[in-house]
Amino acid sequence: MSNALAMALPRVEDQDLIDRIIGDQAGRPGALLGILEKLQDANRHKYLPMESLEYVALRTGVPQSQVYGVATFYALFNLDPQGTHTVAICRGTACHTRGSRALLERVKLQLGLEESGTADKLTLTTPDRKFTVRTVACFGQCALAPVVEIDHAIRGHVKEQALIREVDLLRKEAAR
Amino acid sequence: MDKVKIGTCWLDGCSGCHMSLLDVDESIVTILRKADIVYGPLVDAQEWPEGTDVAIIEGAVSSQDDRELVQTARARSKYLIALGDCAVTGNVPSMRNGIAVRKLLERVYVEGADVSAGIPTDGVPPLLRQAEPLRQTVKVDLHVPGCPPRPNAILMVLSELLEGREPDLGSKLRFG
Amino acid sequence: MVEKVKVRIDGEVIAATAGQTILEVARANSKYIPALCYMEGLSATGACRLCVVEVSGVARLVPACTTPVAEGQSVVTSTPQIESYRKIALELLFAERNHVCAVCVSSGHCELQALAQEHGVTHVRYPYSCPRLPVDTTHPRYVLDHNRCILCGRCVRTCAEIEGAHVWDVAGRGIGSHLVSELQRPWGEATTCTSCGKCVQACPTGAMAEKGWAVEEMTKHKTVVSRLTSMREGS
Amino acid sequence: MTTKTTPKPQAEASAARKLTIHPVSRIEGHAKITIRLDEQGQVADTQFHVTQVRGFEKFVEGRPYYEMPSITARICGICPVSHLLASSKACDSIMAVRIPPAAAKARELLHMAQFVQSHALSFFHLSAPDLLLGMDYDPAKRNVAGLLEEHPDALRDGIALRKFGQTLIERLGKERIHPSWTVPGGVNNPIDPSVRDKTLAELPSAVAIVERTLAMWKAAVEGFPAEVESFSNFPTMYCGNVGPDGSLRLYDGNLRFVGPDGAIVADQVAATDYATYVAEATLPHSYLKAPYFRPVGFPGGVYRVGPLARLNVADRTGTPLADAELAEYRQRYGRIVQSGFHYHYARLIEALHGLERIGELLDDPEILGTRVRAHAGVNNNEGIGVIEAPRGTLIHHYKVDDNGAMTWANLIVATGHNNLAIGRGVEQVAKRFVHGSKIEEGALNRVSALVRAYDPCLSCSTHVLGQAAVVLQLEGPDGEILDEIGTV
Repeated sequence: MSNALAMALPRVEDQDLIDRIIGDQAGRPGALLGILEKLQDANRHKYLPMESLEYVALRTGVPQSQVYGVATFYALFNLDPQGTHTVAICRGTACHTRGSRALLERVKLQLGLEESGTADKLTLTTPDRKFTVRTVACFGQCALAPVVEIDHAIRGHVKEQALIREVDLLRKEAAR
Repeated sequence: MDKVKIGTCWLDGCSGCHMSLLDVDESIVTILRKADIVYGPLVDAQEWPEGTDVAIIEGAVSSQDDRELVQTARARSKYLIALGDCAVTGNVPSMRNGIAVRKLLERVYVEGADVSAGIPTDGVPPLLRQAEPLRQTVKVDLHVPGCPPRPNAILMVLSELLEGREPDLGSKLRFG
Repeated sequence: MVEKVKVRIDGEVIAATAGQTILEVARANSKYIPALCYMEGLSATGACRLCVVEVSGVARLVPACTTPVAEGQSVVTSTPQIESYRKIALELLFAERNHVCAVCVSSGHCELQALAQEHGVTHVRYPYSCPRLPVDTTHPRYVLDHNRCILCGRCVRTCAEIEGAHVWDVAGRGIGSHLVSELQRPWGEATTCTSCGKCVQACPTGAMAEKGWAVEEMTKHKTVVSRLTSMREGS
Repeated sequence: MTTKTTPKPQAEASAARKLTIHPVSRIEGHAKITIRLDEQGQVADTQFHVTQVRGFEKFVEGRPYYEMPSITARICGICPVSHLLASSKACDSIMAVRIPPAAAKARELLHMAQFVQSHALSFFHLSAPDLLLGMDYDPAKRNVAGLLEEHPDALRDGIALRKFGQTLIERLGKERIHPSWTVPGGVNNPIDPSVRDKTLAELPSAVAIVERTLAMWKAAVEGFPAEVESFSNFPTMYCGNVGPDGSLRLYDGNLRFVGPDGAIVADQVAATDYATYVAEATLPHSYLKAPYFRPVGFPGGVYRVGPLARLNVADRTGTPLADAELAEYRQRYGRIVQSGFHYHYARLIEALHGLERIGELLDDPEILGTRVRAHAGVNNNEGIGVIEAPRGTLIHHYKVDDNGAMTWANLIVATGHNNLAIGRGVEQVAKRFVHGSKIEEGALNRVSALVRAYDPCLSCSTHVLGQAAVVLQLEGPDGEILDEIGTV
């Protein structure tokens, strides 16, 4: 056990961070959610590395499988590094009928993202970690369909050309 | 009284259900006295005849030929039986369903060939994306599960139908 | 202080102890209610919905495994409506994954297969989703075939509550839910697994099996969990 | 619901034509035959299409190897036992075990029961209508129902013989079809003495059926000179398993290849060396691949398997009654029998041999031995199992990872080996019987009967993914379809 643990430990400074976060939350029921949220927030690539999850399990005494279950249940948590910019495309009913699927395909093409997701949640990140494209079940802004969220700002009535321009702009910005 | 007209065929299956039908042994003689087999692997009819009373179909719907044959059988028969797990659930043939047809064919005919590799297309029907139970293509009047259904179950079904009664399978049969 | 209550199950008046569930009382009195996710000796989760029953004064069907008995309660365990719901639940379990009973290690000894037969499920009325799922063969003694998992959680609870290792849990959600060992590690690399095999014995289908047994050969020792629980209570 | 009917364009005066037989009836699976006629109405060329493919080699990847016997049994419901056994042998080799002697005998007993039932099915249920009622008999009655009217005794014999085999399979493995008794490492239960006693009591009447049928066949075959002359009557190589002494071996043994003249080309080829001699080609018109003799190359390396080939390859059968029949057979047709029509005769001799082996195995006290299974994990990452299925040599070849998950599989089935020979045979028989613009039903039936003589198991053949019925299509030189008999 000790051997496997040694291999999987996060870096010392991350351990300190996790210890601090856990300390803050200690004793609260349902503390795990808050711990994971803070941990992801503190991560440069906005995700939960496996080593961190394992360390959280060790420190909190929550079984690893349960930590993993919580981290994968909520769409909020990412298990893979996220891009600098996030494009979230809604695939709720209203957006779907207004062509959100075409928007998704167009952006994937633009960013050279090929694989297609089959599960209910799709998240794709470019190899250079500049962009993450994901789908969202519904933003609750159906009147504005199709809706796309770019870096946490909601855009309504999105047209293909406008979306391409915007992503292009971010790409050039990122390149500088 | 006119003899009951029975047509049988197998689609994507192993013929085991037809063999189980023959496993009624001497009782096949009794069946032959009350029914005419108007289509099937045991007779020479080249076309599924109009006015068939009972169609007994084994196997999943897996190729364009399968689909056309089962549709013809349905259109020309009063009562259609899905015989055995492949026809009822997709069973073993459906184990290919998660795999792209092209990958499957390439594995067999390109990787698996020492000379003249290539996917056959001349005079052979295209494969459907998935091997599916009959009820996803046509209306099925009776499902007889089992791999294969036991001979006495098949005999019971046929005897009831030949007597003009609807067979009641109750809890007699199971998948597998 | 043990409080006694009187309930009526399928017309028969039965004395029970407050806190017992309808399922426990029914089974203790030889009344049959089917169930898949329930297992004697484990906590109840009400996940499979096969044990739904009618309770007087309650408009909807309730799961017998998580509903406590109450004084004056009248329970009906089987009606055409209940049976039709049970059938739907079973069919949906089949439609979700690739059970292929014919070539399953548990065929002939499978609770799902037997319940389907018992309820006259001759076919599934929903399209099969046919997901492509892996088989975890990494453990030296056991195998996990996700194709045959119904997410009943009996392995999860057995491992957590009886063995105390909590190797297993359910990850993801909705149609993407799946059984996971530790942090999605291959079973054979799970450091907390004691290889006790109780999860395998608790599994109602062929999802978990001992390695090396061919098709139809995997029979399970279902009472291992309840025996352990009662022995511990007795000590 | 709409029904698609096959279009039947009318023949124009000049053109040559294509004829399609679809389905090829009374065979175990789905095939289609295309015959192209030239402008004089003579057969220009033919194609034998197997029209289904199922993908076993691909979808078994990732499954634990010990599930393979039962999964591959679902390739074929006529000879599931062949697949169970070839697969079990491949698994034995992955486990690196030598199975207990009682288990080996038990498996062979199961295999012989299958030979008897499968040969009975091929001869009586599928081919006897041609042989007893005649190739030109009313097609509506040229089947088991017609046999019931005209030759009820023969039909009853067929049913009884098949039942004998199926009953023995059921007694041994609990199920007649897809028994799960045979497992990696042996079998999962010893044989109960009552099985032996009941079977031995029934054996003489089964032997009597085959002897009666052989006598009938020897008289009947005289009535088919044109068929004997034209049913794949050409030189090929032959392949089958033989023992160290050159005698017929159906469960074990090593491969022997002989040339058209009977000269041994390769002998005592172990299962592990099959690929030195057997390679596979894809045919653009069929879902069934075409194996060929690798040292000769494609498409020249045509060899045949199955009853006719086995009796050509083996020096003797090794059982007295069958050896006596074999001597007479060779006296009639020579040491190497070439016409595909004689597959029927060879099949009957093998059925007799199978029954004799059942008697021998049941008389062996070891058959009731209770040590019948070896247990082991993965000790080889590769395993090959070879067996003689009723239709010919069957090869299962697996690769697994260290955990026992399948990473690769190749299955070469009996009908595959015969694919090239059937294709050439179709051409020969079509050239002999099909002439002119109008296709006679009897001609069509002879083309189908040639296919039937090989007893092709197209369920097996199409494990890769396909299906065969026979459509006979008459096609002009420019490809238009002039006449078509059969349905899709």
